[in-house]
Amino acid sequence: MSKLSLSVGPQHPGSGHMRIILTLSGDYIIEAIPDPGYVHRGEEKLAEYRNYIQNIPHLERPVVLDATGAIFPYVLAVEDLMNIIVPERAQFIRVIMAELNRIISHLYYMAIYGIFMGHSTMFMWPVGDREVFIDLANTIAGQRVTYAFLVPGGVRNDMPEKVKEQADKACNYFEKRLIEYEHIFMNNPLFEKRTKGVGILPKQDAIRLGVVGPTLRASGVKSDVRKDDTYSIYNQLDFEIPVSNACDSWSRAWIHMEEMRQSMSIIKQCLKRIPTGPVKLNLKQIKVPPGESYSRVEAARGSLSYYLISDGGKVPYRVRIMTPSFRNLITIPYIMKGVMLADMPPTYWGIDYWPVEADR
Amino acid sequence: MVFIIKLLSSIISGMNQVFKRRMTFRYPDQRLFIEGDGYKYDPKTGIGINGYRGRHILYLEKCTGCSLCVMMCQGISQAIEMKNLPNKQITVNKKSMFPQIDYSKCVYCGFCVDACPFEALFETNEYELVSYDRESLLFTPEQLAIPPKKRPEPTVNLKYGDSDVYHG
Amino acid sequence: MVETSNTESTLIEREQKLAADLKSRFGDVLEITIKSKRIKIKVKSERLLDIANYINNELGFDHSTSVSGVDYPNSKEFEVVYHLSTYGREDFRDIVIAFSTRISRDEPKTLSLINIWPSVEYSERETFEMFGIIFEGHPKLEKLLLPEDWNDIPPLRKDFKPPGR
Amino acid sequence: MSKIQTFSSFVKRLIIIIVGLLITLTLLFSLLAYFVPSVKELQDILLSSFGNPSLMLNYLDQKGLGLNSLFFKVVVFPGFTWAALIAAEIIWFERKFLAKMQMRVGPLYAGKIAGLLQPIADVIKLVFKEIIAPSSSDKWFFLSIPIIITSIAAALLAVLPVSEGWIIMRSDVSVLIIFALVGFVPIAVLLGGWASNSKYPFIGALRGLHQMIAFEIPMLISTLGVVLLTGTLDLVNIVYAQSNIWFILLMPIGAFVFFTCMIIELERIPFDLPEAESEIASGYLTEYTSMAFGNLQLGVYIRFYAMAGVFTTMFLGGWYGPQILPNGFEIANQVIWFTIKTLLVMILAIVLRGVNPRVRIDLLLRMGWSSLLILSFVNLFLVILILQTELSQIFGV
Repeated sequence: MSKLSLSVGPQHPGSGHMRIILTLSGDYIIEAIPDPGYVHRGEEKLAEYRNYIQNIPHLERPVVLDATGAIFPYVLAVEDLMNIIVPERAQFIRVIMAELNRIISHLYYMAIYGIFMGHSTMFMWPVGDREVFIDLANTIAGQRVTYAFLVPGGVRNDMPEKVKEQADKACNYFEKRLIEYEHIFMNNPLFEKRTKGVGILPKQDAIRLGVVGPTLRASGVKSDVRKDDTYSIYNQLDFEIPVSNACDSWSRAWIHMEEMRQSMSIIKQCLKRIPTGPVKLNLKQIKVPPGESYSRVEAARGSLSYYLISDGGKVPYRVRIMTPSFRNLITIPYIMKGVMLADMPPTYWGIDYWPVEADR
Repeated sequence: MVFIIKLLSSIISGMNQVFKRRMTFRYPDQRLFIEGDGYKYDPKTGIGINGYRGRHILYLEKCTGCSLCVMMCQGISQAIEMKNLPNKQITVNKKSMFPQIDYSKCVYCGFCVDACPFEALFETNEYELVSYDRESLLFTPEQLAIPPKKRPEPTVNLKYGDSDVYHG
Repeated sequence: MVETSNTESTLIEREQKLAADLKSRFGDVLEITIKSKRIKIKVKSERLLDIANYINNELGFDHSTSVSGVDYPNSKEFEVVYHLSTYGREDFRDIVIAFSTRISRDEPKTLSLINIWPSVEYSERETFEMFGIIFEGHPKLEKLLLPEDWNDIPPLRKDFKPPGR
Repeated sequence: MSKIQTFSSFVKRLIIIIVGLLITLTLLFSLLAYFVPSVKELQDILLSSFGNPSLMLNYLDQKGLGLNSLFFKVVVFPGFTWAALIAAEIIWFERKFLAKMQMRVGPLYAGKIAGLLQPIADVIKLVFKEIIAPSSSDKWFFLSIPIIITSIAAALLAVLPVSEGWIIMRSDVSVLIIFALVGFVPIAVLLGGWASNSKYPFIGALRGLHQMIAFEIPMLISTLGVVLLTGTLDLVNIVYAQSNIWFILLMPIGAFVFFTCMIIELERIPFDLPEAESEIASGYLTEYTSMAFGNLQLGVYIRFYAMAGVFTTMFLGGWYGPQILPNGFEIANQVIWFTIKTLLVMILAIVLRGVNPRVRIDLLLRMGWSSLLILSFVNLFLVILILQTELSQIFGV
């Protein structure tokens, strides 16, 4: 069978801003080599020229869909170095914002998953419902997407009272919507036929390759940084980690749906148990003593970690950002083998890969 | 047979949506209502006051020209510079230097508001800053001092029906 | 010597046990600092491979989260830090080992640990192009993120000044 | 030419051109009328028919272009204009209906009520765009494809019995004519893909070929069921045979197979592999621009109307339906019923588009060659069963 080399370029409706070099025999992909780097901005180098506050809007940029998830580990690392304890109410608000961001990012995931399958309704519904949660985040943090809301020492402003009942209305509405999603997307016979058994990542490979996030949990490994390496107040909240042993594209989408339900129950718990009190320590100056710290957080796409080295100066000495998309990038050659060309976009998007976040 | 049942259930759920209200609203005719009057910062307690982070508002009488906001924005997007307004004689501001903000660069992070110790710079909930060229996005201090005009009717915001969401 | 940070001394018996176990086996070549849920191991580069094998097989740290290069121009050294974590061992899931070696800045060469932890493939390539550290044994050590025609010095080194600074 | 600054100067320029054109035309017309007698006669009738239009009508009858002349049937009523109008409004309805299903508004500003004139706005926009044929493509073939595909779609209308009287060409092999025309489309698609000489359209054309060839056989066998039952190949007789029972009640499986094959034939969303945007950048349509693309789209939607019409004539009893208009208007009643049923079939296809993702090529072919084929044979046996036993007398077939 003659081999056809096809480069699914940075400008292709089926892939993000990165290129995958496919060698096809007929319609089947034999080999896929990812070629990232088209949106590399040198975040780590630029972070060495900004002080600890100026870095916050800067480091949120790559993970644009999940801004709280991006900045949470940075803030934890700085607080770990400064040895300060953040007030209780700020911890709760941070968790609420992180879970809201998870739902927003998962909805975007479902939308693009749908349009890559040619299912225009599956694009429109999640994007429409995403507005509900973006509006909620807007009332809390004052911004719609990149909040710059978490700072070392707490959160920037308090949560207005009306968020409680607005969140309840949003969650009740969205629970009903998830059932509709299941009917029209997940249990749609054609959707199942196209995604079940496609893009298999067996469990040993998932562990060996250090995969993170829903892709890992879809391959049967029950690991979530919120439960394993608990940070902030996640140990006081009870929620389950959805796991599926099917290791295929369908289960990755299913995990995202389940996680949205868990996030909503977390938000409800936090809103019930949030204490009163200050939301930020009054740090006149951010003085970070020399040292290094490694902190990681379960962002929407997986475990996002920061390795922060400070030499006591105003600017960090070295910031190493390890994003979930970069760690999932290694699965592309494995899951693309034997997949048909038509299934390349859903399989590629199944591992929730965001090129901007991977290139930093 | 299961194929047909599942197909029917997804058709029904699709058809249900047809009888619900639309989520989108017609922007130029209807505008999104954002309550409150923007993000403020209280330097004494060091905590911000909740609000939408839109176009800034500058209280010229409180501004001392200390350019702390310029230094903060230097590392973020270099959107603020100081501008001399000779005709403005303010007691606290001898050199009468006031910040001007270039909205083609500003990322609305609001850290300049946190950096201002004199509560001279806050943010309003004005988000309609569309222009045909970059130069007109450079807001001089006088422009920043003018509070934004009230958003024209009809304003809509997100409302929850029993099983649908609409902008009413 | 085993240096423990004083604040949470009670919480870190597991880390101390691990450190003691490592100390007993490879006493001379490594230095360990411990924090709650974080262990930093500085290793001399000759015994790099068998310590890595030991950590991977016996201690069960089966994948690496990231490989970072750090540039110390005043002491003329690069530091290559491997962060290791585990999915297999339930009890050690929250511990992250920072496994680092120091190599000289003039001819930066170190052994690639890709056969022990395959998940380091792209991180090592990125550290190679950002610092110029050559990982011997890496099957495909080429540029990953930088454009092909990048002929300047590796950008993440301290002596590379981004334009406008 | 001075650069057109704003929209108003564009409109000013447009008006100048139109007025200039009108003046020259009237001058030319009156000049011609002075010399050529027949044009003079037309001019007199034109002027006098402002009073009563009937003058103009019987002048046209004289000329053989009247209401029930072949010209009128082909061009206006059951022919091209009627189908183009329905196709245009179906495009509008599809966009509006899918928008409502997807929580959004859809076309709104073209035309006063809810964007009704959106298709016309699209056509005007497309007319002003420039037709670009890729340099490496075979120009003549490339530009002839849209015309071929639209003419096939329009040819399908010839045998479609809109009502008892209103049929352009009543032949006793009209079913064969339909399938001959439908069989020609994949070749045009392949030509289109091949002529544009670039990788993605070629893959799209190949897929189109696979898809259409694979699904003509189940479609033929399910129509064979209808033909066996009625014993004729003439669509009008098929409709007459359904006077007391519609065939969809007799052979639901045949109807289901025909409907599925129809959607696959028309490359509608669950099966629109030849122009799958997210994989191969809209397949063989990629290289077409402006009016070539417009023509292609018009052809696709006219074919959609024609195939839905064929489905209604064969399974939903053509123009039969209860008498809703006063008994003076039988023909109008029949036309209304035929159009309502066709529109219902099209709406069902549009709903399927809103609800399903795209199918992969191997699933499609496996479904086609195995399940649909078997179902069509089962349907055939059922029909033979009905024919042999005395069931056929009961249904009066």
